[in-house]
Amino acid sequence: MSDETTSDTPLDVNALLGDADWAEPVRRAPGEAVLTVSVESWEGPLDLLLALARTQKVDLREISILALVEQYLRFIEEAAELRLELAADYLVMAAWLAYLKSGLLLPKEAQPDPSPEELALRLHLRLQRLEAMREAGARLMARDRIGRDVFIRPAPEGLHRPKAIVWQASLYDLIQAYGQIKARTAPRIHVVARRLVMTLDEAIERVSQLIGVQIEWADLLSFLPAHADPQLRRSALASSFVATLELARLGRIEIRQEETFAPLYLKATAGSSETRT
Amino acid sequence: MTLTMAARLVEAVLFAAEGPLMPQEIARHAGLEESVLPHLTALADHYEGRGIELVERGGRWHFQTAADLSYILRREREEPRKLSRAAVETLAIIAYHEPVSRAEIEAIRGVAVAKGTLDVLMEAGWIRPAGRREVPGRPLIYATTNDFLSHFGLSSRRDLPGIDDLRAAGLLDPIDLAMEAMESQSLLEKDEDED
Amino acid sequence: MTLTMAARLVEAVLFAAEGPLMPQEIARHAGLEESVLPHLTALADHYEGRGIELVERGGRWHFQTAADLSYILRREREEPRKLSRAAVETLAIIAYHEPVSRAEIEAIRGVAVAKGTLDVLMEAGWIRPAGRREVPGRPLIYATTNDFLSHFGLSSRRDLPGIDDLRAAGLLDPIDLAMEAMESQSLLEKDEDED
Repeated sequence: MSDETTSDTPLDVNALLGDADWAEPVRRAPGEAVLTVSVESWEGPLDLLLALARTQKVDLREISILALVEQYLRFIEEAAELRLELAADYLVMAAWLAYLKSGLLLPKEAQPDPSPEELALRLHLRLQRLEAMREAGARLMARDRIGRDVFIRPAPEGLHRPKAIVWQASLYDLIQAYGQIKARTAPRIHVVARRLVMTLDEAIERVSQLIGVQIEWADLLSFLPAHADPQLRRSALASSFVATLELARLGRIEIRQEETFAPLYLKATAGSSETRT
Repeated sequence: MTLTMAARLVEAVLFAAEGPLMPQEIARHAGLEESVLPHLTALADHYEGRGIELVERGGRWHFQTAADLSYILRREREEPRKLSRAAVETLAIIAYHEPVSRAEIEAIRGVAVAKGTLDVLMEAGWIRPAGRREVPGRPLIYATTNDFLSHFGLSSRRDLPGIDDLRAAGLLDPIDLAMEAMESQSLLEKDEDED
Repeated sequence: MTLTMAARLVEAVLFAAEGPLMPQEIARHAGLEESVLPHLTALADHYEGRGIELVERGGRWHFQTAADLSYILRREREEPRKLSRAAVETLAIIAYHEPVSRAEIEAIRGVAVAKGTLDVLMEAGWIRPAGRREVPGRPLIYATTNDFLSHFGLSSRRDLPGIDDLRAAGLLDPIDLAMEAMESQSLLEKDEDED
């Protein structure tokens, strides 16, 4: 049975999508038979594999894994041709299946360990389990459900209770509240795009060190890092200016300026380099 | 008694109704063309002397508990009260961190805890004083009770989902930080009022 | 049918209750010393083929409208919560495999459990944390609730559709176990061949 379905069955994408009621609708421009289905229609490669396995139209226990591998690889190829976005896990699965296929085609004695047969069997079992749960879910949802098929009394009188006040809260309320407290009070990690800055502390350190070797008046600009990025240079200028004011307040340097907006000149006050440290 | 399909439908509609229904309404809900009155009187006879009775009041029909058995019912119709947000949060912190003092609860919540909040939880039977912390001031510490476990269907406190589980379940997402901040702000104000 | 006083009380208690009740609770509310189980089964028989039925779900009893009337009654009601495909599958996996960890759910589905999936099921009251698996990392495990049984009309998990067949086919076993079983099976056959 499985032999009939191997290799040469053309991949009928339309049938595939037709079967999958949950798939995104196939959108077609008029007069154009282009498949524009998003891979997001499938919940991961296993889901896609199961959908492909269904197109073999046999009992899942009898599908040919080799045929399935080829169907999957062809689908991925077509998707690539149609330039669909493929998530990484689909490509990882494709690589693994390609490996599996080459293993399955090897003569028995040359097969690596674990044997490709074993890997194929594992894949088979996974598909069967997923399918079983999918069917179970559908059967569960089709049962007579309270509020849809059967009804209970909407406003019963209620029974006598020993306690005067009945406080209500569900486990969900409880753990949701805890989650929100944690979300609210946890130190939030803000990832700020790295900006080149010189902090005030760094600037004070730097100006203090450089001023120690300056005997003459020197332009503030000469204290800035020479080959810095323009952004860092701006930050350094601002910080160094504030650092200068701070050092002047501490009496460690003197500042001189000819007129408004003119260059700022600084030098160490006499003896300040000794008082440092 | 074997009922006809029509009578069964009438019975089901009355049972699932939010309130007393007029015969025309019953017929419409049951999808019946015929008059439902014969079915109603037959059903009323059938329920005679049972735990439930079918009664007609001002042209509307409804099931009720047999009058002579009404002592099993709640006398005063007290509304089950929903625990306040502050109380749920406080309870959650006690459950996750027990035993904890009030100051510790406040530190975790980031908001003051009103005295009334702990009282409510104690009245509900979910928390209990569990001794004192041997630190200056010897503050009272709180823990959860067995009633707490049974009410929330837990076999032990270890059943509570951990932080990783909460994150995976999507419960740690700061859904809307601004909203949250506003909410906790108003909680703070409310708690202060309560004091 | 004429009911005894005890049966009338049981009927009235069930009728007035706000949710499904365990036999002990029914006895307590009805003020009965004796076991109420015989009354419950007698009442359930009595309601057979009526518009209302008395059912047992996970050891708790409640009245509901007869399932075969759903085609009439359902039209007027709005569909209860619509679950995503992921949520339906996750619920099925938890129900058929319980208790089960998130990693085990993911192994079956082949994709990560999206945030909000377990959340939705927990909010519906259908699943609950059920302790932790004693393996490295001590993952939280999930199980279904009594509300789940009531909602889907199941007396117990044994009533889950097809669960016996699935178990017999080994489809509820982890893959490693299935592989081992198959290996020992084939070894056995080989031994027999050699004999």
